[in-house]
Amino acid sequence: MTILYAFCAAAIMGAALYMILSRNLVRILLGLALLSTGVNVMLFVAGDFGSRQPPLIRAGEKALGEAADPLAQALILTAIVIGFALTVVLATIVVTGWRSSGSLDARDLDAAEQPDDPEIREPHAD
Amino acid sequence: MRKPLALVALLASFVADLLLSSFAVARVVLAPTIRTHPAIVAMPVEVRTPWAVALLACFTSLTPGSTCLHVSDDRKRLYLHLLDGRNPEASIAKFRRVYERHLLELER
Amino acid sequence: MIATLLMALGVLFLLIAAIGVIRLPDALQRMHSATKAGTLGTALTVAGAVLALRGEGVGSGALAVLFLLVTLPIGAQLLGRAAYRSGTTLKGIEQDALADDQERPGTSSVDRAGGDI
Amino acid sequence: MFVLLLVALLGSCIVPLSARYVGKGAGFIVALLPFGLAAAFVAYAPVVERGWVRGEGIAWAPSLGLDLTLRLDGFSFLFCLLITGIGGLVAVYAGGYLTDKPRAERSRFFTLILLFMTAMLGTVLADNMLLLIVFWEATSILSFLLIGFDSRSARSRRAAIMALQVTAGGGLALVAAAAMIAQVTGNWSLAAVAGNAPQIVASPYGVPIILCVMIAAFTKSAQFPFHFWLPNAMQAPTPASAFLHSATMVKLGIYLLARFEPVIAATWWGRTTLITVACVTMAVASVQALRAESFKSALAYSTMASLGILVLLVGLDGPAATVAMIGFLLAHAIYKAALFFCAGSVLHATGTGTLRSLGGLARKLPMTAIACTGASLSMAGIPPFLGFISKEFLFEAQLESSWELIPLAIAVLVNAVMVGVAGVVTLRPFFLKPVKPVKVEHPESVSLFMPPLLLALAGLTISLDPDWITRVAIRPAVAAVYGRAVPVDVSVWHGWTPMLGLSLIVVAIGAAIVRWWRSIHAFLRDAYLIEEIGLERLWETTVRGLLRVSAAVTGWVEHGDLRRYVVTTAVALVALVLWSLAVAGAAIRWPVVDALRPAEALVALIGVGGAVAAVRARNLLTTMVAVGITGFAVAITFMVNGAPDLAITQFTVEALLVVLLTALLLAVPLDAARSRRPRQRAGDAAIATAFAAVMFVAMVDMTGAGHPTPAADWFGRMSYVAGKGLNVVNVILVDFRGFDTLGETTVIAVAALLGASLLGARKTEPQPRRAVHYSFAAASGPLFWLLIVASVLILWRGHDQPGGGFVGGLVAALAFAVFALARGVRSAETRLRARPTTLVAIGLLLAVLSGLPGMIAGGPFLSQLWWEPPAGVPLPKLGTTIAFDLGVFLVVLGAVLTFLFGLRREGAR
Amino acid sequence: MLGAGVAALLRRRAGVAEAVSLVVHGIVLVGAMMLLGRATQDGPLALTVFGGWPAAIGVGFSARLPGAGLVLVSALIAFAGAVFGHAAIGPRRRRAGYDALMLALLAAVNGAFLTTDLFNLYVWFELALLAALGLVTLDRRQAQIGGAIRYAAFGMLGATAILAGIALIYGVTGTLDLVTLARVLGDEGPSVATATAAALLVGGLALKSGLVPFHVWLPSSYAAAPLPAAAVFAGLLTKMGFYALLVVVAGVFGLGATFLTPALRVIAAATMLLCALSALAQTDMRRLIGYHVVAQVGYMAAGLSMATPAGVDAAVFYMVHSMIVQANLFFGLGAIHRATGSWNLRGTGGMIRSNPLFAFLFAVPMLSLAGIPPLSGFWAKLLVVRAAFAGGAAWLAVAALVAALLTIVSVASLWSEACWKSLKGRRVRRVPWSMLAGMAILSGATLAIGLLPERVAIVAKLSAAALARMGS
Amino acid sequence: MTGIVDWLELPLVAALALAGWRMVRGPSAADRFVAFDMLTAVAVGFAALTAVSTGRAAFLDVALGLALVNFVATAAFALFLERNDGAGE
Ligand code: NA
Ligand code: NA
Repeated sequence: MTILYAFCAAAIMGAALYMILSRNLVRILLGLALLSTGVNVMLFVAGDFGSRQPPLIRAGEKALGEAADPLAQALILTAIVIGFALTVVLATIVVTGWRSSGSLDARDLDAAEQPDDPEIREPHAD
Repeated sequence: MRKPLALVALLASFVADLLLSSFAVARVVLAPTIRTHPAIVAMPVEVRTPWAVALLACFTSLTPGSTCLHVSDDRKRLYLHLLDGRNPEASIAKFRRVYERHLLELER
Repeated sequence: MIATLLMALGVLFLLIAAIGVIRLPDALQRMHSATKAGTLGTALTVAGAVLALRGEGVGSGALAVLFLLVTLPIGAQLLGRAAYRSGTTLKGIEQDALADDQERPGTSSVDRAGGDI
Repeated sequence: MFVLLLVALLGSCIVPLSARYVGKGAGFIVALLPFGLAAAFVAYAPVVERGWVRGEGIAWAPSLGLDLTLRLDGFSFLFCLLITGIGGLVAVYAGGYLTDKPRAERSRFFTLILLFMTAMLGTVLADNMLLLIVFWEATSILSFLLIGFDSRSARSRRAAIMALQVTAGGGLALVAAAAMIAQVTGNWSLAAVAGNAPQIVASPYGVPIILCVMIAAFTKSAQFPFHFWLPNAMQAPTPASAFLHSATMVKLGIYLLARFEPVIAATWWGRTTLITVACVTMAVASVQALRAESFKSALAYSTMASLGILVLLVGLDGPAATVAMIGFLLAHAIYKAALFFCAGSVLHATGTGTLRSLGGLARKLPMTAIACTGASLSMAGIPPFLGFISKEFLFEAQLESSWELIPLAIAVLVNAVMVGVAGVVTLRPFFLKPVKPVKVEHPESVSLFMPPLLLALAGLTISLDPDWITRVAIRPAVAAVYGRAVPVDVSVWHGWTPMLGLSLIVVAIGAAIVRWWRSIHAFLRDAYLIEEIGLERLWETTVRGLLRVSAAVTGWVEHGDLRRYVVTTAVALVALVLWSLAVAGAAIRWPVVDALRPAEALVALIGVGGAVAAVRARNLLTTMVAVGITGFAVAITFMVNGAPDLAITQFTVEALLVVLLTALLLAVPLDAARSRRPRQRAGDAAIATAFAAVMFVAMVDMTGAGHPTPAADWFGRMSYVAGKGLNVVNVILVDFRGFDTLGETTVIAVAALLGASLLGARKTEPQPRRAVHYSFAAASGPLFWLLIVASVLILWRGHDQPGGGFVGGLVAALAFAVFALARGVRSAETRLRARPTTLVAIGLLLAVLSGLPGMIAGGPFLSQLWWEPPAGVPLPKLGTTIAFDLGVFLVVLGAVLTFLFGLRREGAR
Repeated sequence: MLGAGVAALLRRRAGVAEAVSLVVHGIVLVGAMMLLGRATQDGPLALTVFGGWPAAIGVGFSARLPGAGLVLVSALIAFAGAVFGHAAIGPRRRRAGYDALMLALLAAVNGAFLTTDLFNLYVWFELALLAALGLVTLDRRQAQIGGAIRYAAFGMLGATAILAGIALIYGVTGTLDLVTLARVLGDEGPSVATATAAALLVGGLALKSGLVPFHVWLPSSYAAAPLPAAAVFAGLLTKMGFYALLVVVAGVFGLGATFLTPALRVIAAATMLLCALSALAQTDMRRLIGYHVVAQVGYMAAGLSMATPAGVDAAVFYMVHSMIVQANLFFGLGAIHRATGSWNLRGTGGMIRSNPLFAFLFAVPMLSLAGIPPLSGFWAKLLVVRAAFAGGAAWLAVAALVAALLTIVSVASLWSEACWKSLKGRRVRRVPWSMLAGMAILSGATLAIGLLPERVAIVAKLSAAALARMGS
Repeated sequence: MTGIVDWLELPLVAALALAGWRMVRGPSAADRFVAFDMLTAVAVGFAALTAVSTGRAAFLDVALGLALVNFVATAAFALFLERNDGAGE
């Protein structure tokens, strides 16, 4: 099972990378979401999952018996939530960009590349 | 005393319908060739309170071969999608008999 | 034993529902399969599990089933109208009482959200 | 000495302020500082005279190898006298020269000049090479600032930049040389260089060190091929030119070469290189000096030639060469500074510096004319001026050294040109008739004619009574450079020697040049080829080319195509991994193959299938759905492997992503036409495959290494005992690693802030709203409360059962999502009553504050406290973790709602 | 340590008022001074594990070097930024959450500098990414949105690489505590998993710190952010990445693990040369300095890539120098923009006549950037060059010096265009005092380091020793 | 018990695969969302089976959570299809 899961994590990350290499911003966004899923699986593989028991101490007992790796789970939980936050933020930025430029093409981010025109005075940083 | 009874009856017929509808779907699905006769029909509604209309819509959605697609804006008609629309009048009559009666009693 | 039976039945219904989702010809018909057989299958499986656990987790299980019973029909209605209005192809429809609905685009002109995508 | 430097430094900052308040006399006041320093240095004369070397060391930054070691020997002493003496005169002169300038500008000029003087003093006094570099670079920078002093003029700016490019490059060469020397000898002392010469030359760094020193010296002293900056540097105000670009700074290169002579001489090619470079420089400079149109540039080129002579003298072997070098250094500094002063006075008086249009100024500027004549006679080497003596030394050194005739011939010719230039610059402006009358706007003043006059006089007096200067300056300097005492006989009349003969030849040729200057000048000016092949143009072309290359490279690297950036990054990442794997050279460890559980395997493969489908989908909606399948499959995988918390979180996140991303998809076109060409897609697929393969191999090896879980085991043991919780994951999150969670919560809070700022500002116009499904609208109320209750339960039970603040917050957000979907965003907002961002702020504050009670109780931040009810009381145990989790709950809720409301509004536009 | 705790608490206040922000920055500054005092006196053992759990189990902050020193520097920069921002940041931006974002950014940076836990480090990187994104998009201009998309995409890519590396390391060792990791990983030779993890971490952190070829996304992001934020980006963000690189390479994997060295050297040389070259042709001042920011990271990487204590020492010194100088340079650009209304060199000029004090304050970081002695940049470059010679990589030293020459050329033309050239047809305005004060703080620091480099040099030496000790 | 449950998982996986297939194939958006609903049901079933095979009721909590959240996703899908949204009343 471990090797299979490792394969899955790698395959998901590879697929995600392929999507990120696209030029459509939404595809890139979805690719990044997929990538973070892949990494989460990788973290899961990194944890010890010899047991299918959840890391919940049974009522009346003091310590955890045989169970899955709780630390890896805690890390993944954090990573899931952070990945979610980033995905949503990126989605927001993509929408804002779409509203202001009307393009989803990654090549059109060029606006940021052009040096500003000295003749046009920008509004002051006030 | 009538209201609780109506409620129980309503739920009972609902559970029964759920079972029936599941078997009906299973039959259609597992048949060697899929043969369906879908139709969209309108069903007049007598219950007036908003929650009763909503419940009626829900129940019709869980019974065999029908799903409520739309409630008309004046809440006087339900539009149902029937998996077997060869005899729509019979289906509508059944809904009115099984559900709306109990709902009308609950409404009082 | 009863628990196992219930679970087996539930799983069977879920499988049938899934087969329906594959085999039935259009979205609205598939929905019938998913909501009805799916709800029943789920409820049976959860009930079996609660039994198998000797009542442990009955609260969660009952709540889950209740919630499914409440939400699945509503979900079906929402999806149904949405499917209809998004102009999905309806195979072999025999009667359409909603045909004068303004929201549904002609099935030939494919809406960018619906249609065959 | 250290004190003197400090005085100089402070004085440079303070004294020039006087120029803001004093008018004409400011120069005299400012000059007090250099003159005072000169007097102080003269006090050291007895020490130096006896050949003693005075060193002072103060530790500055020992870890860097930097200490304030100063060292005063004869050579340094000579430089100090020149720097302070001429510095004083420059100050006086500048006082008169800059009368027209605003006071602030004048004050700035004085500051720069005095700072420059300090830097010069530091350079020649420093023994520590780092210290020397500090001052050396300071002279470059100050020179840059002085050349560009008239910063409104584009020519000044260009000249300043060019000078800086060349000299700073040389400075870096010096840095490299010093670092290499320290590497070889472990020592930063300049004095130790001579002693370590064999060691340095023998080391692998030997050749680079010498080359770097030469580059540093040649750039500073304007030797071929780095000479071109010097003539342009004449854009500086004349006092600065006189001080920096003729009398002192440009001689630093000579200073450096002289200090390194033992090392250079230890190679077979060192001296040859010096002499070759010097000869080429002299030849180029002579031609250019005759071509020069303006007073100042003629002087500049003659300075270049003189520097060539000095380099030649360093290169020649034998004591006579050293004597000649010292003598020429002194003589040149004196007469050239005087000549620059005169050139400046002419420029100042007439506003023009072109030699051809000047004439007849002797009557209008009589004192200047006298000074110019004196200095020119010295430059031309006419007895009894000092220049004559130094020229005799030069020829003696030539004849005594072991070199062939070519350098001698060139030296004779160059000296002849110098005679010619001296004649021209004196006769033409002052004594010949002008082509058309020259108007004098500023008559000469005391501060303008006194400095050159004094210098001219000095040239005469030194040669007539050379005793003192020979004793205190020349002889010790020679001894310091040559390494042992050398008898020096400074006198005008040496008898009938071959040198005298050479001098006569030189004067004769020089006279001819003066006579036929006009035609020679015209001829050379026509030879435009000289300009064409000029290195100045080459340098500028190089710099321009560099700019073009830079623009091209930048355009090539920063093309603005996000895809290619990602390609670059991904390829680099994979390459980096492969490279380090190759270097590490470890073999893969295979894990023990465990049983394949078919159902779980299928689930996992469905996850992969979703990813593949996402790749293949052409429609954004399909892509999103496929990504969702992967998420779903992964959640189930988590669940069946004993991770209910992960599963529930992953499911919830997937559901929320659907809610939020459909809002995004509402706004954008769904059709994602292929954006890549087939070949690009193939390349991308290769990159992605390589990446996946690398990750797979690493993971296989990782699992092959086994799963030691020391920390996780500890958590399992301690969770209930110390953390009072049954759900180990939750205890880790809120307690053991609560700090992570706090950071994560802050991440979410910041995301909310960002979302509020991006989405909040735009107000949407009300749109006619179509009714949502009737039953949904009707059911939304009960559903809302159901979800709220569930979320609170999940929050509350989280410490012992799956759940917790995160999931709870997400579920609560879903409750509002139901409301927003069913009845519109506005009614959901109304129901919330508070702004989502307020929730975020309160939650964050709560989470942080929950860490405080433990701190007040004496533990570190985030120590959790528990209150357990007495036995038998049916109350739940309460801990600060609950406050913490509640904070997390509120932050998550607020953040998700911020995006939910904003994105759904945005999607609806 | 208590000071840091209080500071950490206050930092997170989502207060929007400038006054709050200023006070917090002041408190953090004082706290950071105390912290550095503790770090240098008590040795690197001052440790607080949050929650009171045993070390190596919970997540802690450790006042070890070089982190504690860098916290002081970052606090100084942030304080100067707050002072500078008095005039540069108007009420509209403050309402949009400028102060809260800056505080979050500072918290992230300091958290990264102090943490004892690898995963915690990752969390801080994500926080910094989001806060920076917030600052980039503060004005919602189209160019900013484009920059933000790029910034976010690359930030997430880098974070993913880092997280993947962390996963591998956790899988092999089962721990995340940096000191424990250093001990465990130092004992055994590199395996496929740890070598991959190291490369992924280095790649991800190189992306964060902008090393070639992972830098492509970076220079334009400086053009997008509001000015004091750009200064903080330049001063803190890339250095945060490099700090983590330092800890990972020199601390966790240890200088004995040389499998990364060849690649790092190539990366360092490419970064120095390519970015110094790229800066030459820029006319947008922010991009110009942006390229220099990246080039400077190349110098630090050059020091680190020597895999010697002297190299690490050089890298730490360079970091301290470069953080201050680059933040200050961006302040200077902001002041020039305020006075002339242009970000483009063609539209600037006349600063030396209209604002002589500014010209002086600006000259300090410029000269320091160019490595002119006796300013901090000279000592930093010298240490790198020396370490390169001593480490037997003379070619790297040559690359460093060539890049230094390119830097000098570029800085000279910047000075000439912005300060010397006269601005035709436009009046150059006065730079507000608060901007000058902000610059003065940092220029003073640069001068102090330049004239009294010994203190920083000792801190750098101790840092190298502390990193080397991590694994023993 | 566990053995039987393990066998029961297989048809469930088959159902999951079928639903996933429909989800990816479409052809219409509505089909995908129907499949998504199906997926939810299957996942709840999985949770129940896992609870049995591990003997831990905690997984029923997961089932509850799933039921709760997926309805909202379905609703969002439906509204997406109708292109009707909560902007302004
Ligand atoms: Na010699
Ligand atoms: Na000879």
